[in-house]
Amino acid sequence: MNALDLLLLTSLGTVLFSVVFSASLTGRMLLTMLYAVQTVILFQIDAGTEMVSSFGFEIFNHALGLSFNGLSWFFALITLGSAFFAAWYGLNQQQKLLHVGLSANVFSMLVLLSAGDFLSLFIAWELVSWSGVLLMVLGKQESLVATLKYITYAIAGGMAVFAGIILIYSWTGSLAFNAVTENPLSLSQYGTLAILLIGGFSVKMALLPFHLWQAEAYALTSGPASVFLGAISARMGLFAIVITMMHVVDLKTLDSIFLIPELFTFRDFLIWVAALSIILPTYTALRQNDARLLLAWHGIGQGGYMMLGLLMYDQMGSAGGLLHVFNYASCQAILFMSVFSILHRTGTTNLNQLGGLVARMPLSFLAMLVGIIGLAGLPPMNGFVSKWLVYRSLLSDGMAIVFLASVIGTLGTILSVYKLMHNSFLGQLRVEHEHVKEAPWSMTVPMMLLAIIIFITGVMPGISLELVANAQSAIGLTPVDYHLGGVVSANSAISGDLDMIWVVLVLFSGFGIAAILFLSAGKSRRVHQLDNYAGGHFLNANNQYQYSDNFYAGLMHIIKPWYRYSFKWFEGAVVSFVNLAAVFSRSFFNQAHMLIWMLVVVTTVMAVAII
Amino acid sequence: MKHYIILTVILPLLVAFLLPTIGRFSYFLARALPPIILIFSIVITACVYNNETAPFALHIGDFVAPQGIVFHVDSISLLMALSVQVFALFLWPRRSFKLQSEQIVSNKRYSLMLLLVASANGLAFSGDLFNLYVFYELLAVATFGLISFDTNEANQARFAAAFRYLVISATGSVMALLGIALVYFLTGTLNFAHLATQQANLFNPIGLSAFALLLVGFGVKAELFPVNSWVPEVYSAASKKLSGYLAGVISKLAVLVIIKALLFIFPHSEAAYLMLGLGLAGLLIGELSAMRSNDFTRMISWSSVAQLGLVFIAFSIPGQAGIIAGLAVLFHHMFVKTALFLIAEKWGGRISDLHGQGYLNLIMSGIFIFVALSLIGLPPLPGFWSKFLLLNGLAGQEYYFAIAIILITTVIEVNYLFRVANHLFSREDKPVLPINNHHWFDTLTASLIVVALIVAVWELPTINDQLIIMSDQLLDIESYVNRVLISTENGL
Amino acid sequence: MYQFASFVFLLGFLFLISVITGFLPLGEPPMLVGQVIQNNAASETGASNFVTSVVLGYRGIDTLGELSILFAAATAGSLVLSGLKQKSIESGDAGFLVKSASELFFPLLIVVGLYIVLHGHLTPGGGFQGGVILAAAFFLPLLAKPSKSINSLALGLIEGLSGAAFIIIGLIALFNEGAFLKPFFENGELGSLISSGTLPLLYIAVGLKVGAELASLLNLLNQEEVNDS
Amino acid sequence: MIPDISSILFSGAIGLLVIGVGGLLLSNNAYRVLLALVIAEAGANLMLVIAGYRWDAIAPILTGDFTPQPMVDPVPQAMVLTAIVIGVGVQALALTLIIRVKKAYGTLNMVEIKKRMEMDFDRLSQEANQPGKLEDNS
Repeated sequence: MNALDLLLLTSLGTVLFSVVFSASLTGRMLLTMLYAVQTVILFQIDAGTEMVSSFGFEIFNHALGLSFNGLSWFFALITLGSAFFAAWYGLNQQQKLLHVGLSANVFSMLVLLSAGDFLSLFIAWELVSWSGVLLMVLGKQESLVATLKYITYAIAGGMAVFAGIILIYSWTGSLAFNAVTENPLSLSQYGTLAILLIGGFSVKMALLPFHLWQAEAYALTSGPASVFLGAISARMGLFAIVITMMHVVDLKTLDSIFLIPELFTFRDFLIWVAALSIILPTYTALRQNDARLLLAWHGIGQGGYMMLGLLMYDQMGSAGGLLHVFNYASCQAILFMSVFSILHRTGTTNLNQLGGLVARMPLSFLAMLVGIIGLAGLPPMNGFVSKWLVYRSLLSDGMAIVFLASVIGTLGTILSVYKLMHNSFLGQLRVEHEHVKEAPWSMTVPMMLLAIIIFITGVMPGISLELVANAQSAIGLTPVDYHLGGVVSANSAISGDLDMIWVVLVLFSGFGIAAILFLSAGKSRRVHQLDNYAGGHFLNANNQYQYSDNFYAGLMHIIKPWYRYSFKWFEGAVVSFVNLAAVFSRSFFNQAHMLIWMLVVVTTVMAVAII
Repeated sequence: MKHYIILTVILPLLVAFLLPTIGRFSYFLARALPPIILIFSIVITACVYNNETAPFALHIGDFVAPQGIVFHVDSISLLMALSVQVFALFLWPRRSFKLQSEQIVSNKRYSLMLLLVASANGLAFSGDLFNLYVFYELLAVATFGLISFDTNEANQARFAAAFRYLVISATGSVMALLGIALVYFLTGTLNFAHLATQQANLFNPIGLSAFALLLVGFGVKAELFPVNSWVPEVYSAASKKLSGYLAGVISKLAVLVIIKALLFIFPHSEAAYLMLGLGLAGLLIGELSAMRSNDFTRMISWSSVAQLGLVFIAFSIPGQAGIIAGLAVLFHHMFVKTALFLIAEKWGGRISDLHGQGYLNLIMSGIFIFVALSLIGLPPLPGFWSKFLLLNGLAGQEYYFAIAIILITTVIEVNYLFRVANHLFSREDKPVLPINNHHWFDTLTASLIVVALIVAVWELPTINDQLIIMSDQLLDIESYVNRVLISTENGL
Repeated sequence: MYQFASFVFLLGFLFLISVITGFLPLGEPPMLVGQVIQNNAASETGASNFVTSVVLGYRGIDTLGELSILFAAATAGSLVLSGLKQKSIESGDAGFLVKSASELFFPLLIVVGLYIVLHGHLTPGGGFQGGVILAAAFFLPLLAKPSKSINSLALGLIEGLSGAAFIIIGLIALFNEGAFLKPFFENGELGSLISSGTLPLLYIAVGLKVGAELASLLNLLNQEEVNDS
Repeated sequence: MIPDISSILFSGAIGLLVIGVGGLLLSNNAYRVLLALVIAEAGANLMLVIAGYRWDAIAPILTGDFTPQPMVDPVPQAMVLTAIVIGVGVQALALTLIIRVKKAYGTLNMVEIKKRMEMDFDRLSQEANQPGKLEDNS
């Protein structure tokens, strides 16, 4: 019975506990504490070494085992942290399924993270996919529709993974993680496995052709569920891709599989997929008018950065990619919390029907401010560090075009989070929201805690970089050279050290000067929020001067020709094709005479036999 | 003890013959007798199963093997017979009638059910091609009669469905008879063990043609691809429990007949390819049709077509891997499909009518979701392991095309099964239809199936061992031949 | 299109099955089982008609299955037709010729039928053939007088009891001799009426069963025909 | 040219079979379908019985002084006996079903029957879950 066993058992116990006790407030409080307890147990596991669980069973001559290393540890910490904050945030939620689903998700994710061979990886993968359903169905009818779409996509991905694992087994005769490394395969076999496994896992990650399901599925459900799903759920795909790259096809192999001879390798393809996954969903997010959907579309775009960083597979890039998982999870969680506290108080997240809530919900505003700075990747929040690492790696690898693409993506992020901020908290307050109160403590306290975490890990990224370095060494990379304030570039040819403490000091001295200037001018006067005038006219509260409909009209006009719903079209084409095939197969059962087919089979077999 | 296994075939026949007469004197006795007989047969089968004497050959009338008819009793046939009887007991028609004319009719139904059970047992045990044909026809005739029973006079479709089924089935029988004639032409025998010794005579175009004829002939009940167009009609028209019994259990016995034909008459790759192709076609056509279905019963009927396609694909894999995978898929489907049809007992109509039912009837919708998950193959439920064995076997033969089709159709399956779940837990603001709850016994049966599936997860190693034993027995043709042909000459 | 395809496949079927039959060894069957039966049947079953020894001895369980099929068909048929309302009968009797012929032939058919049943183990014929003739004997009066109908209760009784008799003879063999349907009693002298053990008894059961089943099937259809008019 | 016995026997069997199957495929009337089935079954039975045919052999019945002579194979004859009776049972049942179908739909046209049956299924499917449904028949 080591710490890993204890962790898994506690997690399973949490599931049982949630099934029985989540109806009462005390039960939900204890449940939140249980996630904290799991986190404490997690810290008993040494992230630097591999820990093998004593659980394991044998089935059809395959020994299934569970083990934990630095990478699992890193992801497990984010999972448990997200679950802790989500559960706290959801203390007032009566829906039992939410709490059961949350604990079931955590448990299945922990099993996935500790998978010790391909079969247990797949089993846990499917469990994660299906337990995700529990969290997605908590909204209105639309969430059910989104979930059906999700599960179709997820199972399609899962089946691709299944095929890949079956192929590994039939080619190598083993399901252990070292099966492929010990029995090298041919290049075409590597290519097949790469398509099946990376393709299958990237469905969860919502990389480009498979991204259409994610926004609705994550956003339209209940708040705490969205927080958890948005923060970590999709990243399980990233974890599995890392496992694939570690045990099946490493980047060197991917780089030797040419899709266009001598020009374009599989790795280039994946890099471009990641780059496009940054741009397209981000600009789709820009078009959303529902705050929840806007955030969820961002989640897809941010996944591109992580993928991009990992595909660099160097010290800095992979550190950036992994660190972004952590940073993004915290930012997305706080943003969803803020948006759902607006929903909790006003009953809507439609950006066209909000505005001016800053004075009514200042803590939520603060949380969102911290979140969007982090999400946009600006100092002093933690998002900056990871994006900086990814950029740094792209530049030092000489990938200028991809770098440009990711900068365009960041630009889109800044624009859209500004839209989010402006249309919800800034601008004119609507009359119906005049008496809105701040969200309850159970919601604001976790938001504030997360804001502190985002700021601290932004100023002192060394804290999170330590975890990243452990993860890196677990997957066989040289760990990033870090210190409390940032990183030291290993490659001294390009100077590129980062010390966030200095950056923040410079930044805050700038803020300080600005504040001095502002206060010394002393001309501000406090007025009531509904006391507005524009263009010399007094406005009463029923006149809207704030434009939030058709935000960024000019920009939209420019990018519209580039965005022709081509993926939606593709999805529709696949569905139509399947429907057409279904109509054909139905026509077989609609025949008045059915016997000819019997004769066809018999005759054909006889003919073949005689020939 | 050995010889008493034949009572599982004979006693239901005896009671079936006498039941209409008994029923005229005592309706109570007519209702009570069949379950008693079933329990008695279950006890006999279980005793033989436990006695470790299996496998053995039972020479009926003590006539020496190739001349007389042989019942070959091994683990697989005992298990099949056991499931036939147990499922019959649980799915037994239980409605009692007040009017005497209705009672007479319902007695006839009990009698037909007993004939169905007896013929299914015969199919499980018999080791003679023509004897199988006879039992198969008995099964068919009993089925036609059972389909035509319905107290709901509005359901006129049942006669048309039964007639169309009869035409397909009888044509199939003609084909099977032709196949038997060809086999007899070539070998002069119909005993499987004897045929196995004559395989050199059968390995030619005529042998393959005979196999194809037998395949389409016996494939009708096994829902094989080109002869399965009766499936949605009959299952929609018949009572849902009967449909569950036909789809879940009876179809498996026809599969067993085909497997015997494959192993003893034409164990060559051509036959396996034929089964693979037809199985794939059935899988595709079933899943695709189910996807567009608006009716719950029809949806699960098409899903059963697809699952039987999967069974054929599995058995087409040569060697032990194929037999193990096939048996796993077969037994899994037996449980799952029966549970689904039990659910359809009350929810058999339009799927859109089910909206919101899940909140009213949490147990049944929970059972539905669990069973659907197992059917799809969510690990670690048994459905996953059966699929795992199947895909492993296919990968071993490099049938990558088949793997791709199986996985793609799984996605379709998820889509339509969870469309139902979405309707069950729909949050639309429509009034929920006041559908009656399922009868407590149906709920109990479905719950028992769920329990059995869960226990199967714990007992996977045991099941795996049993599957290996069964496949060993099935594949060990040499000792089969010895048991059937030689042992009696020495022993008696 | 459909008809064209049907023709093409029919022609193909015709051609291919002709080719296949061309390979078949007609007239020289392998006689693996048949020869053994010819050598042993007389001593093992005591019947001089080998077809009978196969039908009731070697393949007795086939015959039981077949009886069950007839029973099932009759039962299923009555189930199918059970929902129909019984109308009053309007059609009149048949003409003079049919009526008097039926009266004339009824005893003759009974005698012939019984003879064929009883001599099943010695001559061509047996329970099936005799049973059909018996059924025809009972059906003739129906042809003559469609308004009449056979007593279905008695038919059901004969159906049930004769089928049960077959099984019970088999069961007695199971409990006494250790194998179901194993012939017991002495084989007797080959070729005499009282010989070949239980086979004649079985054949009587089969004859009654077949006769009763066919009669009840015809009865069923007859009632229907009357109702239909 | 006088055709030999084998081609006569075979063409009889094959002819019946093909005529029967052709009727099954092409006739649109339920009763004719049944008749075609009878014909096809006769063809298959004939095929089975000539599987035991033997040149210059007698029927498998010991007569006279019971001296062994070449006899035809008795097994196919016994099987055909069984198969014929089975066929009779199935055909009788089919007739009763045809009567009921005719009563229900007023037609014996296979296409029409299929169409009416599908309409019935749609109706049943709609009624199945509606309130006031008849008691189930299980």
